[in-house]
Amino acid sequence: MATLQTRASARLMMTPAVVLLLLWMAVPLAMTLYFSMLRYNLLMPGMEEWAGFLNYRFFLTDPAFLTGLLNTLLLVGGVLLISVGGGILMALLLDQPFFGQGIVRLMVIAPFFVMPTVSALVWKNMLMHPVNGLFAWIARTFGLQPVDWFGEAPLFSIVMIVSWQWLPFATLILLTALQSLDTEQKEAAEMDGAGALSRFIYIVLPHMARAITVVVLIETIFLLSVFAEILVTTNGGPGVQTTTVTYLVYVQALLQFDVGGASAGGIVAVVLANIVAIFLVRLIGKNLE
Amino acid sequence: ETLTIATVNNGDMIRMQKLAGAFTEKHPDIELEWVTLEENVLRQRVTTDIATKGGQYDIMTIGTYEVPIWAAQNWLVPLDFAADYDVDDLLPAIRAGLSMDGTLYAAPFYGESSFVMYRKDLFEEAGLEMPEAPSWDFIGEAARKITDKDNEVYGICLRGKAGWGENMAFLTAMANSFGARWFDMEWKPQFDQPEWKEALQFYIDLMNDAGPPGASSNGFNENLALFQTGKCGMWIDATVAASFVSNPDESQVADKVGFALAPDKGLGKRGNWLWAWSLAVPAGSQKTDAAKTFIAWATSKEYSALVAEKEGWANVPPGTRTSLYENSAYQEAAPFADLTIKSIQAADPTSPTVEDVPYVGVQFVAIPEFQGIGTAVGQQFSAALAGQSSVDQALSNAQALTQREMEKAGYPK
Amino acid sequence: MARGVSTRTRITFTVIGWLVGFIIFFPILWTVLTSFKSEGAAIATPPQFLFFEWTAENYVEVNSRSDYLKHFMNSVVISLGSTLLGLLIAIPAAWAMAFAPTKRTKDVLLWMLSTKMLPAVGVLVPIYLLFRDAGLLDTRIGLVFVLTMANLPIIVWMLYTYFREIPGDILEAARMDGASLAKEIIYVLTPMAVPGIASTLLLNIILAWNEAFWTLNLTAAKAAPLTAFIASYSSPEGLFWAKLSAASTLAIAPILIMGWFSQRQLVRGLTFGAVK
Amino acid sequence: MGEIRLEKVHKAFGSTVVIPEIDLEIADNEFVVFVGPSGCGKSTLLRLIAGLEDTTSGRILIDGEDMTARAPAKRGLSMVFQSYALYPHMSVYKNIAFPLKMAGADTAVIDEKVRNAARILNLTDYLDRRPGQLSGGQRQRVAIGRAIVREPKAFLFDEPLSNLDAALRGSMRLEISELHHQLNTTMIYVTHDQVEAMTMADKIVVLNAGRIEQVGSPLELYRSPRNLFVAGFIGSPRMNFVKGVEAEKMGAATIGVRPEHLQLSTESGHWKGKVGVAEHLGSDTFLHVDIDGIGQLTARADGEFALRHGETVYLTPSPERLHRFDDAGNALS
Amino acid sequence: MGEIRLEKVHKAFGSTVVIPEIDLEIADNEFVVFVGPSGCGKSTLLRLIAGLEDTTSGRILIDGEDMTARAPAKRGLSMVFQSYALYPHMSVYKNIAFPLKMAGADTAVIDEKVRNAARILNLTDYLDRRPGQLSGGQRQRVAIGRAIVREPKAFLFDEPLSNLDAALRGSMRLEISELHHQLNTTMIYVTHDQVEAMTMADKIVVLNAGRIEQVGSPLELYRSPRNLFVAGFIGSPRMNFVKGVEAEKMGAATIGVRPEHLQLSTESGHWKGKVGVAEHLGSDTFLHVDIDGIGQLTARADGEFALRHGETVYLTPSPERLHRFDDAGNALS
Ligand SMILES: Nc1ncnc2c1ncn2[C@@H]1O[C@H](COP(=O)(O)OP(=O)(O)OP(=O)(O)O)[C@@H](O)[C@H]1O
Ligand SMILES: Nc1ncnc2c1ncn2[C@@H]1O[C@H](COP(=O)(O)OP(=O)(O)OP(=O)(O)O)[C@@H](O)[C@H]1O
Ligand SMILES: [Mg+2]
Ligand SMILES: [Mg+2]
Repeated sequence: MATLQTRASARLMMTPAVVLLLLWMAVPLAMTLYFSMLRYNLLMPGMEEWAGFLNYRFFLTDPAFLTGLLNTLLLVGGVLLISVGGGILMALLLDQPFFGQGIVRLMVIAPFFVMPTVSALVWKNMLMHPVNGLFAWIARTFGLQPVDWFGEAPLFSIVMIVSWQWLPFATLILLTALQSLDTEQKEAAEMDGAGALSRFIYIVLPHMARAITVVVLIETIFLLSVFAEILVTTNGGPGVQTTTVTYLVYVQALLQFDVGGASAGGIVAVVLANIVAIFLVRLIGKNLE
Repeated sequence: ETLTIATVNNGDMIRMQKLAGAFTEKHPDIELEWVTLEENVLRQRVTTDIATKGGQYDIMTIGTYEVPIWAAQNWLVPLDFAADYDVDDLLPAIRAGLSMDGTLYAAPFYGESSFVMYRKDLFEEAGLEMPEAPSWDFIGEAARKITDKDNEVYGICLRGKAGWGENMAFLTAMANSFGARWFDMEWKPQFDQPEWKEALQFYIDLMNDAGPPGASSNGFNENLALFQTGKCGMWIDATVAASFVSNPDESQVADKVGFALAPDKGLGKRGNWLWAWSLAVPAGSQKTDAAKTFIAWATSKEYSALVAEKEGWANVPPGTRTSLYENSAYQEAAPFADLTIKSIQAADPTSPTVEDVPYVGVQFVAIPEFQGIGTAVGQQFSAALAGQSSVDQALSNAQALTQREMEKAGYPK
Repeated sequence: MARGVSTRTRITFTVIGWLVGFIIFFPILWTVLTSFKSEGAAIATPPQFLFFEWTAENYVEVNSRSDYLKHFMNSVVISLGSTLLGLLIAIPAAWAMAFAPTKRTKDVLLWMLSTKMLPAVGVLVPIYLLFRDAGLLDTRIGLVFVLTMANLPIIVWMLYTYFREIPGDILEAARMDGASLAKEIIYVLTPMAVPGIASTLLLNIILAWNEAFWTLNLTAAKAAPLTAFIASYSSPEGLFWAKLSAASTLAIAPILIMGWFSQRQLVRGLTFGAVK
Repeated sequence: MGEIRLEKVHKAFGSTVVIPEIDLEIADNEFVVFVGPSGCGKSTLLRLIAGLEDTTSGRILIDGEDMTARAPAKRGLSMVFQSYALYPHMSVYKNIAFPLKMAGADTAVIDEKVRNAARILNLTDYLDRRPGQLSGGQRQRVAIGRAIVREPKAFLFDEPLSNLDAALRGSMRLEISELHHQLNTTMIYVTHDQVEAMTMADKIVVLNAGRIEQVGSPLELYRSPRNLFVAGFIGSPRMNFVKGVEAEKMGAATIGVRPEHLQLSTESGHWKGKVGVAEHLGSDTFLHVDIDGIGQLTARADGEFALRHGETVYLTPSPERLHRFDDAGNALS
Repeated sequence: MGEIRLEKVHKAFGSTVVIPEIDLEIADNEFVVFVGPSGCGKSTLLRLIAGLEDTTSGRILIDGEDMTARAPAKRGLSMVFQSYALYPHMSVYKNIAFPLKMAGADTAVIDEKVRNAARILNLTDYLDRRPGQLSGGQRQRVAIGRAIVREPKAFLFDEPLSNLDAALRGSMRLEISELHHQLNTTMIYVTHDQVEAMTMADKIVVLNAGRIEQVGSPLELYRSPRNLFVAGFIGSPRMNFVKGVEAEKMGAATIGVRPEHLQLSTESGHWKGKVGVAEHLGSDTFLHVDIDGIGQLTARADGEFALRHGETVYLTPSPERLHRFDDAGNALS
């Protein structure tokens, strides 16, 4: 379609969004780049001096950095695994006819509307606490030793909480995808002798590939910046077991008030995020077309 | 004029917010807007704001950690009060922590130290008697004796959640009594010294033997809940907790709580800290006078009397004024008053340790880098508590990372 | 498929479905229940499920302590404002991408998404300084702007995927019928895309409502939304679970109810064109 | 092998009865076409045979065996859907191989059969493509390929050509007929296309509202429709129906005459009328003629027939080609 | 008013040339049909005229005025899209009124014109409905209504009936022809349907790969196709082509004869062959006859012609109906 005229107007119409986002990205990014080269601590004004790559050196050689990187990947990967895997199961379940389906659906999507801080607080204090928590009570009721979630499996605990928040999102998208599967295709597979499991593996799952891609992409973007949940529950500990790259940046920025360090960390995080993004796009990009 | 006041969401502050009507009545030209935030968020907010001269707040609630650092940067307006404020009535230890070169930069709203809270009934059952000034050895022994894990009674609850204001507040204060210190006079970290090892080993063994499960993520609040529900035999923590644990509305063990000074190791220092939430005026504020007026009101004897009248003596903000502790009505309402004041007096921020140190602060080191370092070290120690690493490893990691951060920050200066 | 589902299967799925739904919903339910308990009952072991003394004291307390309505209004203004502004900017952009695509359209889209990968903590100080200089700290306008920027990529992407499903020849028909570009967008595209726009609107209101970094760090008293309201209830000294639950319930209830009522709409837009 | 018998088959969705009761026999190797207006139950009937729907009552026998309660896959039938229902994420090869893979055949066997089917259907060059990269006709062939490899007792086709354009439809029609000769397997074919029904069927089943109106060979239906419905349904352009006096003259309530059985003359004839629209197709001309007292009749003339709008024309029905119907619409012999 | 002239119009998308160079004149009030195989550029040509695409070079004149760079809305043309392109959120009334509203006409005028259009198109009862509540044919009429009200210089139709079923297509065909007589406006009509092209057009333009193969009236094209392409494209079933010795005998590289112009006999004739598939339509029978040395020819017989697979048949082309083509495929006179 598109004549020269429409193409010209198209360019015009894109301009506000592109320019604003460019500004929103470029200005802080430029400032961040600049700051990252400074020895600049908010608490010591007037002492700013050029530091070259010092901040980068310290950020990258931080013993917590590699663990942080790994934890970030584990967190993102874990949540993706649980929310996508769980989302598929939930979608399959919600696709079955049963009584009160609508209400169950409402219950399942509810966590998506809860603020991250609230959900972290609720999970930590009211559910997972090894003494006063509900899980501990359940364990004890069954004569089991309550699990000290944040002591024994801290990262997993956080993955659980975050997964709980993102499961509805995955469920919703996957359910819609599932319901868009052509019935004739399912019937054809049935005629072809495929059992329920085969139909799922060969027909349903490939059909949902694109939806899964979208879930993975969107969730990754949001998960890379998760830190409120960590802050509220474990403060990155015990040790550095729940320290992620974002959390490290947070430490630089809002505990140390080391703007230089935080900026360097931010830049590193951006680079890493983009590597992940490129990797993702490579891996699954063609599903997006 | 509208004053924007940033406060922490602790009980005493919230009470002040409720009672502020009395102030605005007297000063109809001043309106108050409150920003009540959780401690960590509050600290982030006010620090960012003051450091960038954002000017969003006229009064900030800050702790003894911030005051010396900020005062040194000329970020705070010096406070001078009229005579009827009676500056000299402020507890000297607290006042010293909030002053620089003799000038007061923040007015204490309430102060606290730490001490031992224990269950008299459990001690009695075990045939133990708590001395007023126990030693660590006694505490260790008693804790193990009381522990009855099957009935969910744990001998001792201590902070384990990583954070400079969480486990490190306790551990630093405790380490002080073991003769340890953060830095020597050359700003060299001291985690490789035997005192730290002894202190940490003691803490971890004790918690493993007599602590509750999940201790590595317990902070003040978690422990409070545990103690109030009768799960702890002892709890060493802030003196303000005394009023919560002995409040029958909240606590299931209100009538069974006893108090004692923080333990020592016989080296002349007790393991208690000193903290005061204080009100200060940022230098960027346009409304300095009104702000000072408010602060004078909020930290005055008059305010104490107001609280006493409205909410009872037990709820008066503790730990700031000598006169309060000489008040018999208060002493009666608050059985822990005596030990509180003794604890506060026993702490000395300017000389916190057995050996000399170049820094100020009992349970913290008043340098800007401390929040980050303290939290990082806290993570190491909580890992050791969770059994994820050994004591030695935790200490050597702590040593290395502290060294690193200090080097990055350019110490010694 | 029309072959009958036996009643037994249906009942089995009913049981499983409700069980799973209940488990997932439980934390929220528990929060709501707790908000009606006294502080003591809130931490009691064994936990008290329904048979406790119901009390509204926590709500009274929360309301006497902080002005819920003010925070609520701020949340509404900020989330609605940023979403509407976002739509205003995004609709033309999405139109251009969907109906006059070039080779670079996909790259532009991915680039837009990548702006969301900049960790907010890392750029807090630059933004704070810029806001201070522009006098935007603690203003609703400032937050509206920030959240618009933060969510714009998502809005553009959603609208783009939605617009792509609209047959281009309807727009061409409008062009033949003499509509100018503006009229084409106002009279034809927008009304046709109403379901998509509505779901975009909903999702972004939710995202903006729950955004807890910028809203917390760029506000003080005047523009603080519900995220800041919550921050005054998490972990103070003393028992706080019931009060926290009450505050949490108040903070999530509006968005939860809105989400529930509009879930069908929401689902349609959420798919980001993932469902063909 | 592939004899199918329906005995008193009845189907209702909830309270709507779609098929009141049907008895039908389909012999082995027969090519049976179901026709009928939209919504008359053609697809439903096919799906009942396939096992994709349960019968409400009645029995379905395949080769004498009662299959009523058997799962679709176990009935030994293959189905080709209107939408083709290809698996979009699999290559042509995998699509065709799918039923074999499900049956657990081993790779060598699969490969042989797939290649054989591809050869028959001229798909060998496209085996690596995805369905999305194929044209409509090719997709159709893949769907058939998938049906062939199972060597079913019978094929079921549900309007398989309706998504194709006219030209392609023509050639696919021939291909399927060809295939029927080659494979010698029972085929049941649903369509609403006249030409398909007439040219492909051994036997046509005309359905109306779930009821069988008539069963017979195409020419049987064309020549001796049992009632008005069948008469109007079979043949294109439609049979002309005349009621009233003219019909009564011939002792019928309605008489019917097909356009191709009206003789045209400019001079004399049975009915006199005026030419309305004349559609010139080159090969034929269709004249819509208005006749006083009767209405509009359509007549077929050859391509060179040169009459223009408004001119007078005489029409004469061939008497032996006239169809007479009684009040109830049934044919009078 | 409504004379359209294309002068050396050339269109390329990037490097793919879709229309090499076209000159075409369309007279006022003419009904012109574009036909051609899929992808030959019919739609593109129409869109160029409409202004929905830019020409790469060349000029488009409407009533003598150069409109090449004019915006679509300013050309005074109306277009009816294959998908109808109705505004789904507007009622029928508003859909039809939309162009007038865009032109800023006042309400009374709009109302009158809309009601008038609705009357002409039998839509009066549906004015309050949304397009989604209409049948295919009604939607089609709304699309035409929207085109009418602007009183354009010419109508452009892009396969407007291809989404309708056969029966409806037949009646809409008549309606559009009717409309043309009523409005007396130039119409350009794209289709790939033989019957539509033959019955509706004043003039057919046969396109092939963006080039005009022949322009002429339907019967002209049927009778004297200029080349092989046109000969094969116009007429259904397709013209039979014979090459080789038989053609050379008649002094041509290829000869063509239409199925309806082959005389059949069981006794004697020009070519002797064996009946392959016989398609019985009732009214006609199409015989596919295999002839040694020539290949398969299709012949049309009447419905009663009773020959079966494998029987011998003789075919004789009518000499005056024979088409002869040279090596390049052009017709020899
Ligand atoms: N699952 C169902 N539930 C209720 N009614 C149904 C269902 N499936 C089909 N029907 C109804 O049964 C009748 C027959 O439908 P069917 O699909 O068999 O018709 P058809 O002859 O195939 O029509 P078409 O030519 O349009 O495909 C229709 O009236 C339809 O509405
Ligand atoms: N925007 C475009 N970019 C590139 N090529 C295009 C574009 N639009 C059309 N084409 C190409 O131009 C050629 C002619 O397309 P057009 O749509 O005009 O064909 P058509 O004759 O209308 O075919 P059909 O009968 O299938 O509608 C096709 O080969 C098509 O692939
Ligand atoms: Mg059907
Ligand atoms: Mg086209």
